[in-house]
Amino acid sequence: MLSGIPLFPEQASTLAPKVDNLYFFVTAVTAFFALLVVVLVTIFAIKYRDRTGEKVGSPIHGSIPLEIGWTIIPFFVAMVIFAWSTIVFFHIVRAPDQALEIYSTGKRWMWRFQHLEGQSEINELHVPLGLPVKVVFTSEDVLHSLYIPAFRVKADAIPGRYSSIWFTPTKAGEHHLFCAEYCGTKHSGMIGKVVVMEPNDYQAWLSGGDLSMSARGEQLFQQLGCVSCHLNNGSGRGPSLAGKYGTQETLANGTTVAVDDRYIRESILTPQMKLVVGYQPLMPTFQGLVNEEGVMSLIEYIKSLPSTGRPAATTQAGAAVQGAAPALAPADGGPR
Amino acid sequence: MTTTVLRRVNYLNVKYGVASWLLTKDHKRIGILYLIVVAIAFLLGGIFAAAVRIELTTPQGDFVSADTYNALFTMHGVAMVFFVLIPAVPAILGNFAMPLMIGAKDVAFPKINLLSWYVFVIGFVFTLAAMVLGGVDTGWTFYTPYSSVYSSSHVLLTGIGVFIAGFSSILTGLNFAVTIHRMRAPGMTWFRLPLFVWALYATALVQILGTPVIAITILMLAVERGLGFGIFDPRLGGDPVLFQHLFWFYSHPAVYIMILPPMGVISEVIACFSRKSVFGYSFVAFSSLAIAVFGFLVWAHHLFVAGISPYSAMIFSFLSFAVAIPSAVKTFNWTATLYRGAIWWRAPILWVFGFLGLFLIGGLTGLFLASLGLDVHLHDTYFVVAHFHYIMVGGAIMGFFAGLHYWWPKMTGKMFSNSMATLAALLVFVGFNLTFFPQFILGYLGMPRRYHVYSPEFQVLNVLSSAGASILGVGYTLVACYLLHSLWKGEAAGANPWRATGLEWKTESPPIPENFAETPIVNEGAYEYSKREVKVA
Amino acid sequence: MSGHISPKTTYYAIFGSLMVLTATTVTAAFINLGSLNFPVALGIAILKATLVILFFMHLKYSSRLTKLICGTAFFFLVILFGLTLSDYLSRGWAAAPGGTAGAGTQVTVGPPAETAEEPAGEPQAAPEP
Amino acid sequence: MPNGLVAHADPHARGHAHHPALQHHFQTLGQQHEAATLGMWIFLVTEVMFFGGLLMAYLLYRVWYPEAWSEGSLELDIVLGGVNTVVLIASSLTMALGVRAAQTGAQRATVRWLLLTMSLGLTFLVIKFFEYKHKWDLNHIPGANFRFEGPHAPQVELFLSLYFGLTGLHALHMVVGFCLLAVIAWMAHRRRFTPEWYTPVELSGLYWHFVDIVWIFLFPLLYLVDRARHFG
Ligand code: HEA
Ligand code: HEA
Ligand code: HEC
Ligand code: CUA
Ligand SMILES: [Cu+2]
Repeated sequence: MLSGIPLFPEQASTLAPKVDNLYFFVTAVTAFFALLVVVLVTIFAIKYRDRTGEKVGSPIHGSIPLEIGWTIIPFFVAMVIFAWSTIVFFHIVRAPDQALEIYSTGKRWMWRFQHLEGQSEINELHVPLGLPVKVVFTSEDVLHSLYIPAFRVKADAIPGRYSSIWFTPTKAGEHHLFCAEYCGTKHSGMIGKVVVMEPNDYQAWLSGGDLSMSARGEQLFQQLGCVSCHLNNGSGRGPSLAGKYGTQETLANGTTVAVDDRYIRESILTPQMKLVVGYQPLMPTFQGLVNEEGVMSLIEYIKSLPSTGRPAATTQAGAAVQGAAPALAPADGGPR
Repeated sequence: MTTTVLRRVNYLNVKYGVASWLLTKDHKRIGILYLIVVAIAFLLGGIFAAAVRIELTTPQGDFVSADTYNALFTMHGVAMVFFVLIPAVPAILGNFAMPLMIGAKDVAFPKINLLSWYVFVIGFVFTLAAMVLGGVDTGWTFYTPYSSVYSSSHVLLTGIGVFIAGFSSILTGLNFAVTIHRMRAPGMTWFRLPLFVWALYATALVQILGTPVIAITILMLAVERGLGFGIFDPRLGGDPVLFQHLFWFYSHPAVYIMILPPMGVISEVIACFSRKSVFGYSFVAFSSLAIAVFGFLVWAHHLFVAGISPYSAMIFSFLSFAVAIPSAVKTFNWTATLYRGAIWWRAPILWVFGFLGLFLIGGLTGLFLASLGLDVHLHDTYFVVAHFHYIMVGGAIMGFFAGLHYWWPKMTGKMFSNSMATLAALLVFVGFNLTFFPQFILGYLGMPRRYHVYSPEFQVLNVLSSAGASILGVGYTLVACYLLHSLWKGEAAGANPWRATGLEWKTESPPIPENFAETPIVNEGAYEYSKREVKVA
Repeated sequence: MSGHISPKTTYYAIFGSLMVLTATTVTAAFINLGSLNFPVALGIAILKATLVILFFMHLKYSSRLTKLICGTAFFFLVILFGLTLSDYLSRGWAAAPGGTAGAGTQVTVGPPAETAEEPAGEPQAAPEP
Repeated sequence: MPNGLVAHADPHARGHAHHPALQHHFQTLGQQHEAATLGMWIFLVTEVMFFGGLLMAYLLYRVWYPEAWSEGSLELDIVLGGVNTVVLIASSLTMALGVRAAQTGAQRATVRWLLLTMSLGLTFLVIKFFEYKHKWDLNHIPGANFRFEGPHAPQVELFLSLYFGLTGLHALHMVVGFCLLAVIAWMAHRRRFTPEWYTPVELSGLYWHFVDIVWIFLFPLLYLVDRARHFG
């Protein structure tokens, strides 16, 4: 235990060095100011010490140039930090286009991860080395926060909404995964590990899974009776969902809305909120009938529907990812 | 020897008996009343902290259960923030010293002043009740929906306690603002005011504008929890993050309620013990106001990873850097004040030295957190815990102690032991750094806060931290001991033991009930040490 | 002690204006002004409040300090509203290249829709069966 | 400076003819009055911020759920709300006239105006009570028993939560104001006020007008603003 006190966290993602460089810079700048003040205070305190308490200090009242100087200089220094840190932040926030998506839900007190190909796991997250991965997640109950220190990423999981983090792992092996937002009794037990594997191992590991996410979504689509209204040829009571994902939908109130994860989730859980133009408010709510993971599977299924009108075969969806993944830039897929 | 000897009448001995204290309208006595309650709360908060530190000496959860641990840090935070640090300097030292410093007989509304103490005590009693009945486990931040739906602890009771205590803070702020506007002695112009008074004025602004918002926020939480009204409930389409916005709209400015008054104390003490006017008086004065106003513009820096828009995060990050500037101005001015002073090393200024170093580290690490790119990693880790303890314990509590030592002779008429006070300041300084410096490292390593069990590799640093906390505890206990001791055995202090300027030193120690025999007339600035030579000679 | 004493007629006149404004705002409520509904209603309310503050509460005749305090209240109210909404209203911009937004951000929950027509014949107060 | 020996250094003790209302720590009645009005205005600032928190919630959800807000506001009775608006503004008028009467030393008139103000306030509360009762009967109180038919039921529940929050808090302020006026009216009846000193009347007037202003905003925000979506 005493063999080595860890002083610095592992750098295991492409983001980590960026964050760390910023950290060193800010440390250096602040250390400079801290030392400046501490050294001056020490020198003055000793040099001008008066043991009698009888003397009086020099009648100095201030100096405008000094005041201006120590207002402006810290301000500019602060702006440099601000600019740099904001650049890093937007890098952290903006996932690259081609990132591999993994869905997750947090609930007290565990993390469930759902790979598109069907593998699902609890408190463990397997990801391929060198490929950008985006984890999209929500919470089923209270706030949680998905935190992987070695990757320097974190985001709160919020009930009713999707959050995401992305990273490109650069070190194979296991890393901590923590819940960083206080969530009750076993908050400190809501931990796990991220296992970074060679892409080939990852593929092998993936194939051990059962139904892919979109296949599961397809099952739900049947079971919940969505098919009865959403026919792919558009002749059903509800609009055809084929090829809908990523398009703009015109609503009954005249506005348009992007068909994305959030919108589909809303359509399933609160269908009356936004009505598609030309359709009646017939769709029942599925609140309570389908859990967050089911919703994610449905979304994944709807995403997989090509605009030709024929549902994509389960295997195809998996293959698409497998095909795409190795094609990605292994080191850093992020924009800039 | 009863009646014939002329007894010096002061505010302490003018009347005896519990009733004379509980019904007093004298600001000085009310200050003492606050001191008693706050000391109890500090002891309580300290005990909770001790339990937290004991638990964290091992990575397993072997000292207390998870639920108990959660209740412990929550109650620690609630006690320390709402019942120690927010009232500490304004309500104790401010109440005692401010009317004296401006040459008033009392605050503008003495009855309201007493009322606000009662309100404070009632709030404290509610919170205590919650603690006794099993505690509350939401974290001092009460985030929904955990607090509104899922927690099975005494959220309502604690919420009511904090709600009520909030009104005490509002009333104090209101009272002080009016007092400073309307009760100054003749000749006491704004730019002759001691900087402590400026700081209290800025604090009052924050109390007035911010505290009502936390009150209504807690009320909404209570209604949601108690009556089932949905306001932040995601199941109805409500937004839990809205709660965080409203909470921090108050609670960030509230950190300036905690630090501005100690900053005022620092200005007083530094001027007195270096026998000089504070360097750049008006810049220090206005930086207090600037902190109070800008402090309202940065709250969402607590929400950088909580799901706010990144563009909005950018604005709040920028503003957080901006709010650091007035603090920088203050720090540099204090440093410059020491230059060519005649520095008399007495206990109060030793605490000030401690403040300067620790506040500096706390404030500068605030810059790390205000940096978006770093906060993603640092948020809700021990780095944050270390940051705010450096400011709140290292800064604000040190500042409070500086002030307590500075005005103690005035409050009690007694001197404490300078050597003991020196030792205590040293112990606290060393213990403090040992406790909280390792937490910066822990934080960057990624140890999340509010963790009952943690990963074994973090143990060594945690043990160091707990060891430091023990030293810290000894330091604080020592302070309590020699201050209490001075009450019985301390030498009489005399009217002006520190040979300070300032109206409060022109009256007796302890002061007479109406503060001044004659309303003083002021004709010079606050820190005219250089003129004094000529006069005293 | 010399407070300003307004003639009674001032008070009656203010009362009259307030009544007229109330009538206006009620009337406006029955006319669909589209996206102007809210600004108009709010504008009239602000006007009414201003009248009350200036004349009934004598702010017009009060010291500069009092005026400053009154202004401060509304200034900080605007800060509360404005900066909070700066978050909510800019969430929609967050869309990253990948479609959904990144770390710590969500796609907005609320619809930006300003004008909307509901199906006609909305029942008043649906009675409980 | 042996001032510790001076037992009582109160200027009041020096035999000047001081107004009985002058408190010992003030120099003059003017200073006392200024302090009191300043305190009241500052108190009103805290009240503004207090309502501000709730209004922020209102504002956000209105931006998010305009349809639900529209549906919700149709549930409110515009006639009762309108009548109450008139009643409350009228009470502000009578209050202002009451303060004026106190200023001019018309003591009987002061009492009369205050009583009139109180009865208008009471009218408001009674009407509000019936509005609440109606909601209760319809199970429109948010919480476990909430029932609402309509496409935006959950968000309408949010609306009604805020409706009850805002109007409830406002009603509470009315009750407090009512009690305050009762005390002031009693004091006026006992002829405690003079043209030199009528601070309590003025302060309760400020408070009463503030409560009126809150309603001036609540009425359009809750009852009116989204109604028009349902018309042409
Ligand atoms: C008294 C209390 C106090 C004070 C004064 C401060 C002051 C500051 N705080 Fe701190 N803060 C807290 C108490 C306080 N804080 C608490 C309690 C929390 C956690 C709450 C919780 O989640 O439980 C917190 C959390 C917190 C966060 C959120 C972290 C997170 O949860 O992710 C942030 C982020 O920006 C932050 C920033 C700052 C900044 C920039 C200042 C600035 O005001 C500091 C300014 C001071 C200086 C900068 C030092 C002096 C300057 C110089 C010597 C010159 C050099 C300067 C420059 C180059 C600019 N604080
Ligand atoms: C003013 C604020 C304040 C103060 C003074 C302290 C003081 C201390 N805090 Fe505090 N702390 C907070 C505010 C404060 N804290 C807050 C807001 C949180 C966040 C809570 C949350 O997450 O919700 C927190 C959380 C927190 C944690 C993190 C818990 C977690 O996240 O799991 C830890 C862990 O080490 C800790 C430790 C300490 C220690 C060792 C002290 C020591 O300094 C305490 C030393 C004091 C004593 C040991 C008492 C002894 C004193 C006497 C005997 C004298 C008293 C008598 C008289 C004066 C008459 N605190
Ligand atoms: C009773 C018929 C019915 C059923 C069952 C049904 N829907 Fe719908 N759905 C509709 C109608 C009608 C619309 C268009 C009106 C609207 O937007 O609500 C619609 C709209 C949608 C939309 C928005 C489509 C667009 O073009 O923007 C999605 C997504 C959707 N439904 C998904 C589902 C899913 C998933 C299920 C099953 C879990 C389901 N629906 C079950 C009738 C139905
Ligand atoms: Cu989940 Cu903490
Ligand atoms: Cu803050």
